[in-house]
Amino acid sequence: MILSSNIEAVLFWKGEAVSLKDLAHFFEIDVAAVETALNDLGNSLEHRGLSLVRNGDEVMLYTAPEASELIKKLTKEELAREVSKAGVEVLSLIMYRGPISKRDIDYIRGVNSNYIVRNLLVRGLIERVESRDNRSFIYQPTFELLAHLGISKKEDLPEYDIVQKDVETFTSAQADK
Amino acid sequence: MILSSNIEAVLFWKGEAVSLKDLAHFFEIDVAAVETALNDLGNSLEHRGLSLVRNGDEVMLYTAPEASELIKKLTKEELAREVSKAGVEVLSLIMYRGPISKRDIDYIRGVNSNYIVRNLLVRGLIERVESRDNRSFIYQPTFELLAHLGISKKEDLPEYDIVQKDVETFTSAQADK
Amino acid sequence: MAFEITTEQFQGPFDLLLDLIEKRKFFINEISLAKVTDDFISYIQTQENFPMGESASFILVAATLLLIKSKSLLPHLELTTEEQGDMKSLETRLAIYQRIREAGKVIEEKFGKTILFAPAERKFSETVFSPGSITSQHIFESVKKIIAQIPKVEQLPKVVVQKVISLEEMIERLTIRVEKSLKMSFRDFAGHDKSEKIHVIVGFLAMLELVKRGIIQAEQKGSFDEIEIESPEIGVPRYT
Repeated sequence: MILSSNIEAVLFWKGEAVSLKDLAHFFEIDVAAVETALNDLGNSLEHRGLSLVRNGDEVMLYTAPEASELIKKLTKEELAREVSKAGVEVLSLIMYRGPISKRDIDYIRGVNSNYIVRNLLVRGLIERVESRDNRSFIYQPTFELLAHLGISKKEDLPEYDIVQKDVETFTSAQADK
Repeated sequence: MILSSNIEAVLFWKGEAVSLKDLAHFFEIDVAAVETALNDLGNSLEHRGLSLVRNGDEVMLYTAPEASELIKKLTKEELAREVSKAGVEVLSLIMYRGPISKRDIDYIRGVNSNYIVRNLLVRGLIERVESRDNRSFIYQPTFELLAHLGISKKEDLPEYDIVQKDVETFTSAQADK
Repeated sequence: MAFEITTEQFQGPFDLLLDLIEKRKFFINEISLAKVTDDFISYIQTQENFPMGESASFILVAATLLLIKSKSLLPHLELTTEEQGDMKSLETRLAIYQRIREAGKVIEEKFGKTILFAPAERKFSETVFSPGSITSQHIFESVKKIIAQIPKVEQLPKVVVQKVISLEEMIERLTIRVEKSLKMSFRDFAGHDKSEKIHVIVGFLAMLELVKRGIIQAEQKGSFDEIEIESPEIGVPRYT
């Protein structure tokens, strides 16, 4: 069986997010080879009932967006359909600027975001991880958030690159002054 | 999306055997049409990491037979792994506060615990029971876990009463707000 | 379990400020910020029941807006490096905020419409009891840690409190500086059509005073110096 199918089996069995590093380790190959195989898998899932969602360095299998309405009808669980206006602001910041510290979230919003951040954490829409220097926490989108937006990676948001670039421009313009 | 893909999504999402009759009912078609779609699905899964397992009048999605060695290895690695820090956290809440709902676990931890709870279930450390009102699931430690820890009931845990009081103080303080 | 605090319909000072700017179809720059300063402050004054944390952030922004407005009326007004930094960064933050808020519309629109579903709890995986090396002690230490991390009833961050307190001083200092600058300006404007400009400045000082009173009434209730400036003949903004 080819690598992409083997990876599919592993992801299916795990039923949760798996890091590319762990996949590379498990199959005793390098991360670049995993990337290629994941690309193949993504392609082979087109028009199928499943989709491959990528969040940072992790991947996970989900149902395809086309099956959304169907499963919404079947599920008995209460689905989270709405986020408050402030929640949307914080989600948007984390999607486009994440990973981002709470300090920076507050700075851009001009107001303390403790309650909202905690609420989004509890709902599983964002997660807190240690920053690379291990000295502070940063926030990033979760698989759950991507899944609720029906996208398989954050770059699938409309105008993702443009928004990124715009914000960069503002930030560097400030630094120049 | 074509019927076979929709069925794939439903089977993936359910993660258990589903009867052809139920599928026919979901999709509002007759069983013969389900049979045809399942045939299509079986064909499209060839060379992929998943396969359709048929047992009498039920079908389920499972890893492909070719991946069985792989899955054995994966299972072994998984079980040999230590419970993660987050896993111990959730476990400790379930031990001291169980039976407890996932919602309450998330709320006290300030973070979503979906995948951790699932992992603890797979490892047989906790079990899921229906809450009294039958409307949600609650979690409690398994007998095996208590035996492993050398205690006969959860009240034997260190400082059981004090911890109860501490958590309750928090919960009521939050409720006051 | 409700965590959201809302201040009328505004999610924070930038949300309000941006609405004021966009309503007038302005771009974000010092000129437009100076123009919406009065509206911004009068909004704060109509809000009586601000939660403490929220009002602090609104007042902080008001302080920077006042600096921007002072500077636009009195180019001679000397500003510290920090103040200049605050003024510049307000523009930048607002620009980023505007873009992010705009981008958020897509998120709001998409959220919950099309949902990708994760697999339900697997019933096919056989449970094999595998506790690793967990002991009661681990469990106990872990639960203690959780209890220690439970957020206590939210306290207003100390930094913000300090800044709010210094806002009162800030307005006093600003008033003194404006007066000083005004004396200088008398010389500068000699021979020019000074009456008009002076009226603007006097009006502005009166506005500062009103602002100060308003903020103190709303938040501080402390003592404040009386600076009696009256300028009935020009359009002093009224906040009461």
